[in-house]
Amino acid sequence: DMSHNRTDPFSEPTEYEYLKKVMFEYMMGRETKTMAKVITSMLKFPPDQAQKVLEREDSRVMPWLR
Amino acid sequence: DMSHNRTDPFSEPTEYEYLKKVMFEYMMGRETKTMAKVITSMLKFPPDQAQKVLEREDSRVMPWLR
Amino acid sequence: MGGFFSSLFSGLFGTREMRILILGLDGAGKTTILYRLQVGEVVTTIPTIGFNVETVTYKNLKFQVWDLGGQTSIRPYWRCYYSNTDAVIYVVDSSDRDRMGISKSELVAMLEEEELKKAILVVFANKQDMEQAMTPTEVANSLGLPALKDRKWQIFKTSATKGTGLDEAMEWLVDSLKSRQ
Amino acid sequence: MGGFFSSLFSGLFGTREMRILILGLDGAGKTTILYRLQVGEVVTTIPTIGFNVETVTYKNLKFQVWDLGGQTSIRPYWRCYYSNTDAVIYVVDSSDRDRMGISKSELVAMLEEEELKKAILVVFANKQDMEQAMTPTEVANSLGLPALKDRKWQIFKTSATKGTGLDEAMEWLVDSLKSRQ
Ligand SMILES: Nc1nc2c(ncn2[C@@H]2O[C@H](COP(=O)(O)OP(=O)(O)OP(=O)(O)O)[C@@H](O)[C@H]2O)c(=O)[nH]1
Ligand SMILES: Nc1nc2c(ncn2[C@@H]2O[C@H](COP(=O)(O)OP(=O)(O)OP(=O)(O)O)[C@@H](O)[C@H]2O)c(=O)[nH]1
Ligand SMILES: [Mg+2]
Ligand SMILES: [Mg+2]
Repeated sequence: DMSHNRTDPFSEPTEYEYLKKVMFEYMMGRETKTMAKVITSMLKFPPDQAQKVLEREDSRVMPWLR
Repeated sequence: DMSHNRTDPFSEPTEYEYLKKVMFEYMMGRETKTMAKVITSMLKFPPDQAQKVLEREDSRVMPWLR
Repeated sequence: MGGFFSSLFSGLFGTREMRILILGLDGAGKTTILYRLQVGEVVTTIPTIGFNVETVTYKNLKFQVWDLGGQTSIRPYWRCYYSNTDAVIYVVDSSDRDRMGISKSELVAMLEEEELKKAILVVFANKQDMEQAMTPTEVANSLGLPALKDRKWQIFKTSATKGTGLDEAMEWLVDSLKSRQ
Repeated sequence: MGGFFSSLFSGLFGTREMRILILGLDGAGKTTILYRLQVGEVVTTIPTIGFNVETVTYKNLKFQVWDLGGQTSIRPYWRCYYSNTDAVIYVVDSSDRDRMGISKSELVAMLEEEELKKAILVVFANKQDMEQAMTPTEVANSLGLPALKDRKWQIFKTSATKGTGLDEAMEWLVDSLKSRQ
């Protein structure tokens, strides 16, 4: 039984379905900042990577302010 | 033991690490078309959703040709 | 002059959609409530794995309303949606006495979040049509609402399926949001 | 006139980076080869979970070289990278006799893909420095290369760690890519 020492958050099908839903929305460009937060926390991105991703989201929401 | 009827592709840590790596690159805007192919197949997106995502990638690679 | 600028301002910014989250345990009635508010009808729901987001117009105010799935394993991700939230509708199944404690812990954890510090809280003591339903006062006490500090809140008894109590609750919410601005 | 336009063309399009994939089973030496080609040195590698992608310049040609992880569970995703590929460097651990059959199946499956129909194939019979290494001819036969149809291919004996055979192989690849254009 490998499920005990698994490091991923998919201990049950619900989380997997949830990730798929959120990924789809993200990839379709909808509410990307919020979706990015969900994805980086579901996939347990290391803090520095999560920060890079979220900073990039900020910059793409309002490119005209840069 | 839930691992037998799991529907997700994370039967081992390698796939989980791989998904994280690919997601990070995608979210940082690198080689997004290729990364989108990997993500939609790892997460087993339904064909219609995968197609929508990949069409969207095509349109963002060369917006000036639209 | 002030009048000119302030109306320019409300013209530019006053129409900003309010952001509202509907939270609560699985099966509390969140999705039923969202569509009651949006289309005025009872829709058939399935457990929400993910979220529904709809634009709801109420008394000339536009709301972007997020209904998040409430199952245990996906509750930890509620916090990803908190940023810029104006109000939280917290839905409780008033007949689910066994899980009132869990509902309270989730509520308490939520209210501790910095991003929700200024959010208005409306609790829907839902499923009032059920015989074993707790009264709004009982629900409020079980959730520890009377002890809340620095929080504008109110509780309403509702039945999403019968459609009772929702108007009253939304009216209070709209007034609170308007008076806050 | 033709000269003018053709040089304009090569100016605009001739500098397109060639896309090359390095594929093969885990531990074959793909990552070692990538960095040998790019920086001319043997780097310490760990199993690749994901990919490495580097720009390699060889004889004035620019290559975008993708080195994909070869472990069993992530091999199914190689195909996501096939589009627009000009050449595949297929790396074999010549001393790994037990897995030569698996290496062949993966190669065969890969060559069946429509997107790789026009891709040039270079096989690196790697780890030739090892005593028990199979000869390039043995490797070629084990992989079924002689039976390939409609495919420009060649096999070279290499040792990525010693740095032998790589130049010869790359020279053949560059010539093949140039003559193909
Ligand atoms: N009797 C009664 N049933 C209700 C009421 N509101 C909702 N329900 C029913 O409760 C069940 C769950 O409702 P949902 O709206 O799907 O619950 P939810 O909060 O969205 O649940 P999750 O999506 O899993 O978080 C459904 O069968 C609804 O018809 C109510 O006021 N009274
Ligand atoms: N003796 C010998 N060892 C080699 C040679 N090429 C690579 N190796 C060693 O083989 C091991 C695996 O090499 P890698 O380059 O990491 O293998 P890979 O194909 O990238 O493996 P994955 O990333 O798991 O797909 C390392 O210890 C290398 O130093 C070679 O030509 N001879
Ligand atoms: Mg729901
Ligand atoms: Mg490698």
